[in-house]
Amino acid sequence: MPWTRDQIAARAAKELREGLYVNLGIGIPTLVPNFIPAGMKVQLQSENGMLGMGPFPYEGDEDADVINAGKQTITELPTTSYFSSAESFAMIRGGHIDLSILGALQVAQNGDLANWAIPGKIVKGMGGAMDLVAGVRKVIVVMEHVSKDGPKLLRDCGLPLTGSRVVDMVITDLGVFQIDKIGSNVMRLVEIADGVTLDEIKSKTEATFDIRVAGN
Amino acid sequence: MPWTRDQIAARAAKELREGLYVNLGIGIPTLVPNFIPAGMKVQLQSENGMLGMGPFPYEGDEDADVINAGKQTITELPTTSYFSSAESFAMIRGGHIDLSILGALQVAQNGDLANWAIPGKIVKGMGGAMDLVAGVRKVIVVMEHVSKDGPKLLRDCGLPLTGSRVVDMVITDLGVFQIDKIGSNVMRLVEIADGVTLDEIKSKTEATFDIRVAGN
Amino acid sequence: MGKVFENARDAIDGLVNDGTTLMAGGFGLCGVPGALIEAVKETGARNLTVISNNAGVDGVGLGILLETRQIRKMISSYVGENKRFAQQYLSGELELEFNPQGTLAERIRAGGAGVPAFYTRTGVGTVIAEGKEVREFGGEKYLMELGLRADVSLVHAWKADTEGNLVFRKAARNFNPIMATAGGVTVVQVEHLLEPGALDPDSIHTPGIYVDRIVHVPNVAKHIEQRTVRKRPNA
Amino acid sequence: MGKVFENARDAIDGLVNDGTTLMAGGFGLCGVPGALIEAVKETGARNLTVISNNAGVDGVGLGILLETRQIRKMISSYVGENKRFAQQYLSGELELEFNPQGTLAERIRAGGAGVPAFYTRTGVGTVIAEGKEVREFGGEKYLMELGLRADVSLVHAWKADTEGNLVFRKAARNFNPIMATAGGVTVVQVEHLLEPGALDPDSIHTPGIYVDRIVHVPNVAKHIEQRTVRKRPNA
Repeated sequence: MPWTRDQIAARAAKELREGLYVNLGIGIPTLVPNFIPAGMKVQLQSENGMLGMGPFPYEGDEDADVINAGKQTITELPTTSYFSSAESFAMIRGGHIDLSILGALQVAQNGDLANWAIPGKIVKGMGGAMDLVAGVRKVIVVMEHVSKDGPKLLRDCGLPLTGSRVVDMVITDLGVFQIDKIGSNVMRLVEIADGVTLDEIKSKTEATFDIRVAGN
Repeated sequence: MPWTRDQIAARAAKELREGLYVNLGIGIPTLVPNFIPAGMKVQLQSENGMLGMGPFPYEGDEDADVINAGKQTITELPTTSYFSSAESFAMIRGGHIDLSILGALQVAQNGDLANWAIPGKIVKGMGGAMDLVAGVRKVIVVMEHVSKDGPKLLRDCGLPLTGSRVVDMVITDLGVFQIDKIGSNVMRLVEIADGVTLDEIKSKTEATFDIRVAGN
Repeated sequence: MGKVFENARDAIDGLVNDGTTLMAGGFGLCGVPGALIEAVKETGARNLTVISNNAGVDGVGLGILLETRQIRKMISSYVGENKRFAQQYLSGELELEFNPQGTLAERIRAGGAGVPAFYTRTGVGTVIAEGKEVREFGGEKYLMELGLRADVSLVHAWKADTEGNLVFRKAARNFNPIMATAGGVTVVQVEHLLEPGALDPDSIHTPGIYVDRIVHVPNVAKHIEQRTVRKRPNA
Repeated sequence: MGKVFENARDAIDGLVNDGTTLMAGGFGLCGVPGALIEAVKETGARNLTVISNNAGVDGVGLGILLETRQIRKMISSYVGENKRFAQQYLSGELELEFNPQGTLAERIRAGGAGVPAFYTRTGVGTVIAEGKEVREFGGEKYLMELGLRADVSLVHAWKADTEGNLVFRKAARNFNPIMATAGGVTVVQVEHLLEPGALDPDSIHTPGIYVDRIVHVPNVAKHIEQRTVRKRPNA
């Protein structure tokens, strides 16, 4: 059975380690903090200028000056610091964020990512997405394996790119793929969701991929 | 009679205006604050990361963490702010400092300045001098008109440059010169110290200069 | 003679004309200089170029200058929340230059710091690279991006002293301090106006040298775009 | 598991070897990470490259690594106050690269910010321009300068929490915050070590993300190079 959004987020959370600094995109990535193992300390960065993001505030405690990059009201933690947008992206561009988990429209087998411009819709802008994928040390995409338009794991992205050769790992409802950004132009399937068949993945994936599933 | 060091500093102080942000070099420039007209507010920047420099501390009040760019103990003012070296030179390079008053070994008639490397002595480094002359809006040199080696106002500087076409005005013990950094390659003598003759200035100046002294 | 002005209209007076380039601080509706934007509206100046991460929402923030059609061009990273924006853009009235958010921030920081150009990995291999110099350092490709300045910067701060030293509050800092450095004239609206000496000199975010005009706006309206909350546990 | 180490020796352990490139904060003797420099001396590592605005004075700050001849190359803006430095430089033992102070600061800031190169007016037409690209922007000439990083950055801070959030004191800030961003590993000696939550999140100069190791040095020796005073008026 394909993974649910929560299961995808839980699988992404397995990539977290004690002490990592992490930036989360909107959508499925915002579910990841629910699955951080108890006792593991992970600091969340918000690119509008905050390190150490806390959960949503209690009703009535909202502070208009404490928002995340999705413009949602959030809270401080004892570890929180604030800084300017220039300092925030110096942190991102300078390779200080360990991990970015974000959604995608398309991912190509060489790590190309498209996630900012939707065909047929007015373009709203890339926000900080291009900076994040270019600057963060490891980029994990979490997404549905296919869209209503078909496969999203492709040989080449047809949509405008967010970044070229930037994705390290893709977690979909069907399984987990690793990408060698600088080496081979082939993805590697390393995990299959329970009850999903390899044939189903093959039929729903345009990208070329090796198979190296543990136990296979 | 040639101006004393105090008189040179007093003449330089006449270039100050209410609200200016000023960086002062070591030597004669450090005397300039003694001649700021009463009631005029001028903010002094120190390139090691302080805006709003106060006077030397009272004996016993020295704070090793409150020093100026000459490594001298100084004091805070109510307007003081501190910042990093990068921010300090962003301020300087970005043209936010209105005026720099500094000493020189040589000044050429096109505004070239040499003030960091002394021939025959070991080179200690340029510190922030190159950044200051390249970034500050107006640069005034205060110095003795001649050294023991001869004229200091030259057609071309023989010593290693601090900056090319950077000096706007030179105040010496004999008079005041204006320099058109981007236009003509000729200085303009605009003021003569009381009792100094034009002939004396001519004999002690290698640079070509026009004369436009008020009252002449 | 001082930097403090009576009201936002006076603080803007003489600065904004047809064709002026403005920077406006804020991220979403957080830390937006709303009173100064209102004053810009009152000038009636047209054909403005506005550099701001976002474009407000309908009727709030820069949204009010879109309503009056005073903006000819926006330089932004994300303009999602504004219907009027979409209409004017599609009709060709409004020009739009997208910058990646970090590139926009660094261009502004560079503009204020006297750096005319710098290189960044952001945008290599994307539409953002079109027409830009690509250069390799250490075997990796980078784009050259130019410093960005404006005629006038509009800034929202939390606390200021009369010298113009500024402190921002929490995530309302965002683009405000860098824009303060990159305006030919920088105008600040501030929630709390204090005498010199009231701010800790170690905790000043923007030194007064960057600030030309200050107006005290004590009861500023703060808007929330996405009110997200959790239930308070029962006591 | 945490960032806090027992003493300076432990905090440096395993980081400094022959040929390591270090950054050391400080301006003159102000804000210098003296305890960490002592620990570097104890490693006995040689052929170090040290990036620091100054080189200390004889027997203080980086002066102690010159005494032991552990430094092969300095990248600095001003090294005036050190006799041993002069001797080793003249004898050819010590290599020296002068950078204008603002260029040095911006190179370090760029190194930490992922900017491989930038342009500056500083040094155009001087010896600093030799071998560097000169390029015109808006009719003015600029030099291209490269971002600068180090294997290890040594930083002195006033206050830290155990997460590594740092606050610097007065003019002891200087190069410390930018060097904290540009080290592969950043080690901080701090006068006051606090629990998370003790620092105002609006007043943190260096977010903890930049800090890898912290050592509490409560009674740090502070030196004054030029003790200048005025007479106290009679009461």
